[in-house]
Amino acid sequence: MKKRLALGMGGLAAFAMVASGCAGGSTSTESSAAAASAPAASAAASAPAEAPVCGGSIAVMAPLTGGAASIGQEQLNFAKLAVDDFNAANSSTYALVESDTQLDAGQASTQSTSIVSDSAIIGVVGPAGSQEVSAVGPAFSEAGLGFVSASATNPDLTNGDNPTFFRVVPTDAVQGPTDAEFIAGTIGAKKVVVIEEKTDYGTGIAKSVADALTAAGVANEVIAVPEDKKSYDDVVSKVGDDVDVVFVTFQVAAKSEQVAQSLVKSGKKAVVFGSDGSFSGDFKTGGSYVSAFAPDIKGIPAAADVAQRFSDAYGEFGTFGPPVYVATQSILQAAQRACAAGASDRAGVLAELKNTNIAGSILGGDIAFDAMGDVNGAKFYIFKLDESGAPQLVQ
Amino acid sequence: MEYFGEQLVNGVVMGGVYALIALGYTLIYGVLQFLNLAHGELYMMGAFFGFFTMTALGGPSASAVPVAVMIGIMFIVAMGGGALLGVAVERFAYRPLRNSSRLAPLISALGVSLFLQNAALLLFGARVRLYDTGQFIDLRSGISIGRIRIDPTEMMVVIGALLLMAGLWLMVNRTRLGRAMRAVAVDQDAAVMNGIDVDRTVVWTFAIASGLAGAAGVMSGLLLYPVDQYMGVFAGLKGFSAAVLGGIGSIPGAMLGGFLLGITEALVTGYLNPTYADFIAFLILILVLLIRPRGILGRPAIAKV
Amino acid sequence: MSTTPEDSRGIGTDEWVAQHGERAQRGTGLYARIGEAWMGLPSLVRWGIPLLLVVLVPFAGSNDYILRIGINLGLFLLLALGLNLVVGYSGLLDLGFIAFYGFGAYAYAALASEQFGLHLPSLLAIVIVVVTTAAFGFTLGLPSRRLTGDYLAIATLFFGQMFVVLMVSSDAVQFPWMDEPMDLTGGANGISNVDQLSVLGFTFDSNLSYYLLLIVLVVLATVATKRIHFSRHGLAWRSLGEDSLAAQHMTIPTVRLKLLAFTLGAGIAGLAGAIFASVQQGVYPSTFELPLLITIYAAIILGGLGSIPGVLLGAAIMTILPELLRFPEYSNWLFLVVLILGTIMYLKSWKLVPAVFAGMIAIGFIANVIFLAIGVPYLTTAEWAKGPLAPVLGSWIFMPEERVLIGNIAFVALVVAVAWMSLLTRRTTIILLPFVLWLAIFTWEVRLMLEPSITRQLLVGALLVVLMATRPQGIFGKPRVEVL
Amino acid sequence: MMSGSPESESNPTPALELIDITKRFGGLTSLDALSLAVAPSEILSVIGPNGAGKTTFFNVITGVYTPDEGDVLLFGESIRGVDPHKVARRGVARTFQNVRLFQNLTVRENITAAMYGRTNASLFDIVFRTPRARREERENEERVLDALSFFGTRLQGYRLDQPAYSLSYANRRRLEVARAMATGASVLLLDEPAAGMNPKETQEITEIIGRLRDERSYTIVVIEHDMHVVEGVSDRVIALDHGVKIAEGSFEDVATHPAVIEAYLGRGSAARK
Repeated sequence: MKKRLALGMGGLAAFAMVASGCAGGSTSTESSAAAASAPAASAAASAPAEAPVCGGSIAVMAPLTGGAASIGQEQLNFAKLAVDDFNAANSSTYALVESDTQLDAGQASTQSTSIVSDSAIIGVVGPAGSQEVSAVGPAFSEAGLGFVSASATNPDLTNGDNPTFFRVVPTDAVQGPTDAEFIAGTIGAKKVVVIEEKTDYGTGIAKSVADALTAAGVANEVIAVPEDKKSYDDVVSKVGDDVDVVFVTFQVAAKSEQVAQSLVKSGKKAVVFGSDGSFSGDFKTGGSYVSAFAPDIKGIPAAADVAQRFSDAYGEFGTFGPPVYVATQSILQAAQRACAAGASDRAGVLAELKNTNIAGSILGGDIAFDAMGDVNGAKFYIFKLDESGAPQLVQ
Repeated sequence: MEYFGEQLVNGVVMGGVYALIALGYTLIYGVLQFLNLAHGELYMMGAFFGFFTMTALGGPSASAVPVAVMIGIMFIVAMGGGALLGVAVERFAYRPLRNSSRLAPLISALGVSLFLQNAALLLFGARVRLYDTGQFIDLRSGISIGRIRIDPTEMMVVIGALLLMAGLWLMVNRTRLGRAMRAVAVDQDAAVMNGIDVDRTVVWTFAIASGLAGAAGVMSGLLLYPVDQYMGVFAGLKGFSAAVLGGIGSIPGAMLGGFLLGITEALVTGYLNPTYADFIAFLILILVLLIRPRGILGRPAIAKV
Repeated sequence: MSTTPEDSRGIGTDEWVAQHGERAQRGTGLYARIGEAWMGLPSLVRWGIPLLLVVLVPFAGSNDYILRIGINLGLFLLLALGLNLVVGYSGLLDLGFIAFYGFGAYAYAALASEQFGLHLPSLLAIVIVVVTTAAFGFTLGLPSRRLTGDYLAIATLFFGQMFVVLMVSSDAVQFPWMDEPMDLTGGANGISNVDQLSVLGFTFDSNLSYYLLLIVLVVLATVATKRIHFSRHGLAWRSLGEDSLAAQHMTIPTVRLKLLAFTLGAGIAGLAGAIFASVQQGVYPSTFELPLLITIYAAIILGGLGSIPGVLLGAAIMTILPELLRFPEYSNWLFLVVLILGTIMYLKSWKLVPAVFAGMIAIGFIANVIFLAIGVPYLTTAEWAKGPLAPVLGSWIFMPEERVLIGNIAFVALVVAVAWMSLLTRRTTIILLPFVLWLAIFTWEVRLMLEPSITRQLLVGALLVVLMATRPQGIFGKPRVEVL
Repeated sequence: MMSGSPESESNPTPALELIDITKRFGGLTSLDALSLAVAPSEILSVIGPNGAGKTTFFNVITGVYTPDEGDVLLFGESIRGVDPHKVARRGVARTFQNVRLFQNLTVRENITAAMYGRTNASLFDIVFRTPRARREERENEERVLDALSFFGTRLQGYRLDQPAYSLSYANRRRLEVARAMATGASVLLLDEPAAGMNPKETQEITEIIGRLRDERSYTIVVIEHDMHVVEGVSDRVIALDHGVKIAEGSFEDVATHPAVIEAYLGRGSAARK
């Protein structure tokens, strides 16, 4: 009896091992979803001359679950697409490693040590939030690991504290004045209400817009709302009849739509002006404005193909995804150049990241970083939504 | 004064949604003395069920059936789906724990929440969905008194919440099932001895409470538009607060608590600062609990020495 | 005085009944025998072996990640031990506990960063933090004089929520005596560049130093808790948790002890918070929200409320498991092992086990043939499977081209099947088992593998439910009786 | 071995004295101007039909309720409105009608917990195991065994480390008495100590109550429905009805008092008429 027991146990353990081994194998071929194929990476790192195929792991730090999952999943999918495209074009073997932070700096900080400890990882896309960037900064700079965020816009992040940090999107210091100037000039608003969502994204942009409006002599009032607020009717009731523009700083475009609908419903004349977080198909009330750090990517020839393939594979997307495609590209290209130069370790990739030059990116222009890690020639575009909700470039 | 009226209406409407969620908490607590912390997730699921029903019927703009029928079907599907899910959760996560310590079902409920949120994420994708009520209901119609406007969805929420509460009250106080529920609430063992099938009663309690959560999900979708996987967390907290404020276990209490909470929030938002709305709402709750430890309409506990 | 109690003892039925619980607990089989052998060791050895292993971790080929998990675990253990005083002993359901952790972290950050330009010496800062957090805990404990049970839980939960709201929104507080609004907490951006601990000239600037510091603190806290457990205070706390009215009549000042529990628990949480702020060199409001509270409660309840080894084990599970599940290769393992072990434990028969698994394997091949026959488009083995078993695996698991859609259907079917199975008799369940097992593995490969992050959360959720259902008293918890 | 009636003893200060105690709940008067005195080492039994106010009487003494009027004196000092734990420290311990043990604590722990008021080790002493803490620990251990020795071997040996919920009903009642003794009190209030016991156990608890007075000089107030117990232990009996003392005296006097018979049976027979 005991013998049978032992045999049975042994057999099952063997089955479990084999099955999980195979299953494990099955993931690593999925270049997108899968874990890094570490041996390949280290082989590429140690002997680039014999191994013409370049590869390595790139970590994606994003809120893949939790309240901001809609942002994180979109970002992850764009990163997957970028890696697939790049591998197909260069017959390389780059792979993604998912790192779910739930937009929590504490988790991001722990995950940064995990990423640093995985020597196969040569670059990081993300993290998404500004406070997360502050939290992971020390670990990544100590490890000399380059990280490129596609959505952290707090201007303070590129003050020199985080020497390995780059971002492909302009900061709040660019967006705020651009939007304020348009509101004051082109729209000619006399009175503005700024709805500041209490997140690191919303707080930064609201402050920068409010300051710029004040400087331009436009009367403005900031109303701060918590991130988990569900109904905006009570906030809209606070908006006076003489207010021309309601500037909103939500991360989720649907909330801007809520505010816009509520304004329409209560018959107020104010129009909604959304910051770049609102640039998505969900925000579609005609007559509203929205700013974005890129011309609508569906209208850019270089991007139309990417946008189409993304939609086919993953459905609709908003504003936080496309920059991740570019951020991932910047790391991939840096890694590829480093690999060609025979230095495809972290230091090599970091050095090459500084030389990033993506001509004709899907965001419309060329992407290159300045000495502090900010994107060069950052510029904001402003759209007006037509009656069908489609954005029309107005500046 | 008009501004006050406007904010009052905002508060009452949001209060209706809270009240509906609170009813579910209160019903389950009343019968089982147990906080079903996964209730918010059933509300979220209800909102999704309603959304997908709407899409299946041709979407917000090109519905295959008249709008009223479409909304009716949405409610039926969401309530039915919510009820089934609630029953499954009870069977699976709570029934094995019915006689164990009070903390065990709490953790189980948190496990259920986590599972349902992420199942929704897996199945429906992460994208926020919009009900787009404006496409099929003219939000500018409805009643207006001076500057105060009440649009059709707002009327529907408040009237619907009141009707459901009245129905629930009648059910608990006037039907056989209601009697069974009250018996189980007082003493499960004694209920068994009097020929009441406790399991069946509990299943019905969960079905009804979860059906209400489903209805609340559709209502909040129609009223607020966006629907996502995590909407249940905060809504659940609010509904639960409302139930406690009114006196958990009391049906009119849940209603009163919901409206009070909604009005408090709207008034704090309107006259002070929206960021402090939750802070002040919670402060009021704690004060109410300190003065009336069982909520406004809750019966005081009988301490037997 | 003719009948002494000894004489009236009667037959030993009373004794038999009384021993029943002990016998039932003792259990049989390999697991129980190992347990007994372990408990037979001297306590110094029992506690010493794990401690030695833990101390050796950093010197045995470890890395910063493992150390960081160790640090998180250490902080968690401190929190769990603190919370155990309040919930496990005194039975006070304090759902605002995380606020103390957050308060400690923010207080330390305020005292040792550029936020207010203060850079107090670490020891001084920590003393201030612990004392103020303890005072805060005392204040929060005051309602416990009036509120009990669920109502206390609710009131404290609201306190916890208020704390987060306050931290997020206090970045522009207008004091009447100041011209400009003042930034107290950094708002949503939190406070970064917090000073690291520095005691007697030694600066804690590496994960290793914090790891060792936390080992020391956790050992101290564990020893203290163990001593308190059987002491007059421990007993008084535990009796008021059992029946606070009876405790009062037994000379126990319940109000004072409740407040003491709140105060001490908060002080410990404050200390943990300060260390956390220093490890992370920053504090951010999003850390102190509901998920952390849930995890801590799951830890102390999972292990067994009021049991010290239980608290330690529960915290370890809740810290390490979710991290392990981040790696697809580990979660793969875990999934299969749990599935197989679970099946074996359910079947409890060595005849049925091979039959069920053989059935499962057969169903896979049959399903494959059926899918092929009805012409569902599929991915070739080369596209997804690797390793020596790839050809076999490829014909056992059908990988449809529409992985997401078919995987979603399989997921729903799996959940429905498991729920439905729980309603059936054992016999029917066993007949259905091979099919459900195959469906589980199919769903895993086809759909869940695509979304490791979501799968991780799904598994944690499912695991909490399953663990509570199979062992409601927790892993090391003794069966308890509750008086309502 | 009955001791003399309290009046014959020359102790001027009663152990426990109630002066005109009135306690109302809303419109209901639970105790109505109740006065009584218990001499040291006396056993007083309180009888009366359900709802007569017996348990309220205990609750007023132990500080659960503050009386609306009147005063409670313990050895001449007022304990009116004093918190229950302080009353217990000053020497009044009780048992409960529906046994309220610390169910998940062991027998030993149940008793040790009740010694909280007699010990002084601070948390500091405990955590650092100072000599004081060790000494107290040893003393506690002795006291536990001492209190339990009163009940023979029933609660000793392996039972010491069993949780209270696993004990038989009679043993739980015994443990509750032992726990009350462990507080160091000199006055014990026993609320239906024989409820739910079989005749043999009832006999035994009757003897134990007698021994508590004789061997340890406890002053004891017993609420009891079982007339065998009342007859067996009481030095004096009082009967309550609707919060009013309707009879007082020896067991025979009270048992045959017309008002008492009416309180127990009268209304019943009147209703039958």
